[in-house]
Amino acid sequence: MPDPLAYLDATGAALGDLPGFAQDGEILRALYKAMVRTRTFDAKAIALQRTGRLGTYASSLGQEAISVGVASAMTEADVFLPSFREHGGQLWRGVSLKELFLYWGGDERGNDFAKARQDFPVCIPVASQFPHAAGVALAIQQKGERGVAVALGGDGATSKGDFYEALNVVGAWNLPAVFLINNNQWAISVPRAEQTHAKRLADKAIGAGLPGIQVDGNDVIAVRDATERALKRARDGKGGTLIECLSYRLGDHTTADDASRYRDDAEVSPHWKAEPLIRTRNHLVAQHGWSKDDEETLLRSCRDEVEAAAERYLATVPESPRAMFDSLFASAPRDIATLAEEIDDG
Amino acid sequence: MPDPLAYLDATGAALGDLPGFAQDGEILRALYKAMVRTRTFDAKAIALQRTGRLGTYASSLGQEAISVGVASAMTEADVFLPSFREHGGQLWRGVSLKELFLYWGGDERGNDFAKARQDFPVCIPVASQFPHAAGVALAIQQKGERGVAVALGGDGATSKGDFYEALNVVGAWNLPAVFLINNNQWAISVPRAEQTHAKRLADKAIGAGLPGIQVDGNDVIAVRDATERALKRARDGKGGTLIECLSYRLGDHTTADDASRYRDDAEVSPHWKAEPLIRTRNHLVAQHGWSKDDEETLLRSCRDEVEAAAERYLATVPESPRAMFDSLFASAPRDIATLAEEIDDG
Amino acid sequence: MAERTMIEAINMALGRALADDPDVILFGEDIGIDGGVFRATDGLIQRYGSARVRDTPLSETVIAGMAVGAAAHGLHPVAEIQFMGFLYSAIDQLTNHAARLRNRTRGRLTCPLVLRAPYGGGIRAPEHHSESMEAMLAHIPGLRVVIPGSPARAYGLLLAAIRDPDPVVFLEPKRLYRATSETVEDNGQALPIEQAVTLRNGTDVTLISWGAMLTETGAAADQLEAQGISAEVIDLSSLKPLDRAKFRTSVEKTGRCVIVHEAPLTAGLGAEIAADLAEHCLTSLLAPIRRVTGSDTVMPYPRLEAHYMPSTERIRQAVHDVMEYA
Amino acid sequence: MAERTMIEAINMALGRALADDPDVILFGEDIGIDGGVFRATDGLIQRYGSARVRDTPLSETVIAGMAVGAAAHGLHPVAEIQFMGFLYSAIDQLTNHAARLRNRTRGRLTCPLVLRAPYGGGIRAPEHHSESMEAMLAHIPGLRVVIPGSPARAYGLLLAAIRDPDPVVFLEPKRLYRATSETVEDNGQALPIEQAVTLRNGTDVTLISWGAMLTETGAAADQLEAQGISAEVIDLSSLKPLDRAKFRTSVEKTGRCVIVHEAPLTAGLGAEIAADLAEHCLTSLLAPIRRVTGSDTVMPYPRLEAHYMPSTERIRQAVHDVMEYA
Ligand SMILES: Cc1ncc(C[n+]2csc(CCOP(=O)(O)OP(=O)(O)O)c2C)c(N)n1
Ligand SMILES: Cc1ncc(C[n+]2csc(CCOP(=O)(O)OP(=O)(O)O)c2C)c(N)n1
Ligand SMILES: [Mg+2]
Ligand SMILES: [Mg+2]
Repeated sequence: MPDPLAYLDATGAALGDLPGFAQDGEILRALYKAMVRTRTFDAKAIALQRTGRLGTYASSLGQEAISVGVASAMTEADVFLPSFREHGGQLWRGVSLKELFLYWGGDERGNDFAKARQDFPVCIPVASQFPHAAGVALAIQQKGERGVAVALGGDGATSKGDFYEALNVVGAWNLPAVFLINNNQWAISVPRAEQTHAKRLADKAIGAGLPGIQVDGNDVIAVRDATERALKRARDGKGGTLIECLSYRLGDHTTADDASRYRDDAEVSPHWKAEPLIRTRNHLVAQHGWSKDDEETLLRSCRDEVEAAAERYLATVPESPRAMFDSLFASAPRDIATLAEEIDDG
Repeated sequence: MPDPLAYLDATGAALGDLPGFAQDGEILRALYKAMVRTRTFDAKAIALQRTGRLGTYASSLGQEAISVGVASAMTEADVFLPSFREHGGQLWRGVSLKELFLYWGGDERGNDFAKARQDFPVCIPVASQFPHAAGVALAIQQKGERGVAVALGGDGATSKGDFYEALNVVGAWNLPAVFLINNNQWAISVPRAEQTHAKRLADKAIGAGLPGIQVDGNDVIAVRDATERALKRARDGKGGTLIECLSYRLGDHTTADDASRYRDDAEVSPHWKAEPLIRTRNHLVAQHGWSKDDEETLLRSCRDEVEAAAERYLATVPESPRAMFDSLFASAPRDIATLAEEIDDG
Repeated sequence: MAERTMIEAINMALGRALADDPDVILFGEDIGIDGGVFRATDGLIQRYGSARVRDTPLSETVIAGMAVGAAAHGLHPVAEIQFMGFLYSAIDQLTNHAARLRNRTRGRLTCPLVLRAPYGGGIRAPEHHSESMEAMLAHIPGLRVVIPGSPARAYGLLLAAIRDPDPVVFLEPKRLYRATSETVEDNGQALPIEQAVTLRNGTDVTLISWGAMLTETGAAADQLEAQGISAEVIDLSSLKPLDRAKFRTSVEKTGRCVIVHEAPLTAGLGAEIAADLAEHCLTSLLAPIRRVTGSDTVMPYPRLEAHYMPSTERIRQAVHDVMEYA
Repeated sequence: MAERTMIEAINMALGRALADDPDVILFGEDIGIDGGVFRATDGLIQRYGSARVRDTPLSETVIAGMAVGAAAHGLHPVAEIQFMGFLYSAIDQLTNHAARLRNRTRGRLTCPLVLRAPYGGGIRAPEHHSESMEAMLAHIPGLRVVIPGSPARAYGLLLAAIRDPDPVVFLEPKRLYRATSETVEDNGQALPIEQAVTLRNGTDVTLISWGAMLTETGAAADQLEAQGISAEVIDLSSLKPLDRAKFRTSVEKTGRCVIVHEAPLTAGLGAEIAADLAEHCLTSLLAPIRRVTGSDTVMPYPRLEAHYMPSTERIRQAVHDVMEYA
């Protein structure tokens, strides 16, 4: 198998035998649809932010294959602990478009998922989700559940103590956890090469005694395949895995960022040829009769669905101020209660 | 060269050609004396603690070769950042026996070294000295000095985020720093195997893109040789190194610990055969005519020196209570000053 | 019924929690075969196994962060930080996650964890082993901070903390671990977690303290009584949330208040109590509110430690000052 | 002379420090070519090079710890934490090392570092980007904590912080970064680091605040003046150590005090000020000391953020309460 693990080249041509699931047109179409749906959401979110109707937003443009590939390999028993850039995975897991809009629109109700109730919300403090994943894995191990804790962070996250400490305890306690890195080559303005002198981010696993695997993060088949293997390994009691997914951040860091300050378009443009949607579409066209119609229908349905969700988001009435106290504790301490009343009185 | 790097076996027989310095009887005698001096201090410190005249103390019994080997490879331009178990290195660097007694006796003046004024005091919060070493190395690099920052911590320290973050920035910024691990196989009651699933602690360097070397930490020649190479590498602008020194904690964790609660004598006793002094002495006897007389003279002079230092320590009058404010800031803020007076008034 | 020291009471409560609730799990450094450096977990790994009583790697950040994840996924982790001086690396996980997981998910995910740590000085420990930074934690919205003042309260409050559906930092005054013992029944009964406790009733002055300083505070109250001054002594017990009603009522009665804590004065928790009284009980105040606290400096090494700590004498003097105030 | 916003003034002070002192070095996340996410370091890497203006890996613990080591070995590091919500991982290095290195070595090694961080809410930022936990830091013995209230004070106080021989945490009220501008001369003059500043003189009530809340506090003072109430407004500026003399004198004059801060009420720094006044100025108090603060809850996401923040209206109301008190 090629290293980094890859099944499709940038044009969508197979580099060799595909894993079983990838020979199934249904599954491939589902993966492609999920990535298109993610990108449609992404574009709408940016549009809403630009017009002052959404908060600061982190685009996943060009990295859709990672979290879609990861989530598509997971089962209901597993728990997803994403960073702030993995909308595709959240959507696949059942988080609704409206919930995502609410979260990025600055409404805590966006984290009260109707589905995927065990999944963690977006994690803003970089790398702090990895210790949580170790804890979830500990609970799973302790309760004898079938699940695996799956945490996803960025290349910058691999510099943070939280990441190493969590990886180390996953190894030391043989916990059912899979850590994945979305290596999009940038941590805001800091390029991968300046983040660490490690040859591969996957090598950070060695210090924890865990396998570290590198995959082409723009190849949704490779990401899903690697994740499936790692999940099986964890379920079989063989412990954790670190998977580095190589991709590229095509957009700004967030809507508050201006990447032109620190990188040239010249660096960016070639990566447009390697982004994950093209190769998947080409492969569907070549191998599974994906037609112009199919494509247009898909785009239209994603657009309609996203527009409708955005409308519902924009129509939601903000919570009452009291809400900022209601969920602070299971039952409000006297102390808090009185303060809450003071707020009410203006 | 053998891996882990070693020059003498447990009996003191050479495993092959010795490095240049180790063929010089003067140098070997100096290293041996430093280890004996350290062990003599160690015994006295424990005796003082047992009789209530010293605070909690961390013995370096059996690990003298590590910090003596490391310090003996260092120059004045280098900076030593030890944990709490590296008395031998501090003594070699010029910290006085009385200063060490004062520190462990609970008197801050023990950190106001008359010599080695750039060296850091003992670091109690595990692994927190590694970021300091990165900072010292940064200052050295920035000022174009010749020195290297040399930090020494335990096997347990390799589980702490501070260690990884510091190692990573040393790699990323190509800083002149050498990190060493005294792997004495125990972190209080936690054995090395439970601390991490990593094959070798030295492998933790890979995730930072640095060389990681394993040496026999009971072989003072090997420790010094490996440190010299790493220091040269750093001075030549080639960056940092991680060195894992394999040894064994023959004593309790500290005088507050009772190791019999968590490990059997059966495990400990074989390690007495491998401890560093025997092999060095044997080698001196065999190769450099070290006599019974030499040995007795050495023991006596160490004992006398340590006893005299202990007397001077016991004779020191504690500082005035005001001292707890005098060095808090360069110049006491009004706020503190008033509070200090209140203290005086009782 | 046997007399128990505080450390024995804590050990008993931990054992009881493990016995009662299969979801309770203990982890921390050296809490297993070693039984904890203060023996809080002595014998528990033998009784409940190494799956439920676990030695962690030396990683305070992951101890706290793992507790968050485990709590959110259905366990009731009781994690130990070996000394408060090493708890700082856990503050990020406590503040950014433990304290707000319920709130930010609007109740979907919760965080029923307990983080135990011995705190405070007075045992001639090495540097970094004598911290009392409880005020930093008491400022964090969404946390509970509890400090027991006696073996019996340690038993009941620790059980309450473990059963509480939200994160609790349980700080143990290590100077009291073996200082005294009292009858503690292993009856599985938790104490109310939000209540301050009136240790003795008085009419002239209210003394408010917590943890190990209750010793000097109580001693001062004894001496004052002998001198005809009747001091009411309150053990704050819950540092967050505060039982404001309890100490307001007391000061409204006595008109005088002296607050005693080991932590440094500036921005210590005594300030919150004094500020609360200055706002809500001003008219009842017959004298300025005095704070007798640790000095505004780094806890000194053992040789000077005693001069840092508030003494019975300083407490008594402060009471005399407020009594003589006019 | 050009008008400068606070962020421009900070940028100017950093440039000046780099120009004046070869030992000054800047590091942090995205402070180089990006110029910092708020542009505090805009243009500095171009002027002073990538050796003195460095992007760090994403490691707050090492940012703080490296600053300690560099400071001890002769540099004057000015490190940036990108947002206060990510400063918690630096607290261990700040408390256990930066704040005590001089003290524990009896002056042999010192720690002249500055840790800069934007803090506070009101800019509709994502969660964890709007913290005001200054009280946690103000409780740490051995630290200085400074918060500038205007562009000119930002310039002068930042220079003072950088030249100070001890560690200073310099918290920047990000809501003020571009809110106003004033004439700031790049004259290299530092301002006294331990002094509170009286922004306006008044006779009826003392309003004490700092950072961004000075905006609402000042607005309230204007409205009150129109209503015939004369408010003295003090910008605390130095949160540790405190300029106690300044606010005691003021309250002795006015007899009334309202403290305003964005941080949660409980154990906020307002408590220390109120406690100090309750002890030292009790007889001068004509009314209870009121604190108008952020709510004792987690800073809400943007949609509710405005309800968390103290409003001009709440401040004005509090002043009316204390004025009408009898
Ligand atoms: C602990 C912490 N420090 C700083 C930040 C500010 N910040 C947000 S995202 C980011 C860069 C993250 O880079 P990476 O981990 O590669 O993830 P990416 O944004 O590229 O997906 C930074 C510095 C943060 N959120 N958390
Ligand atoms: C951050 C931190 N956590 C916990 C402790 C308490 N403690 C002191 S030494 C020690 C074990 C250290 O083991 P290791 O790093 O192997 O060093 P050794 O004692 O074996 O030399 C622990 C847990 C500490 N000092 N610092
Ligand atoms: Mg990235
Ligand atoms: Mg060890």
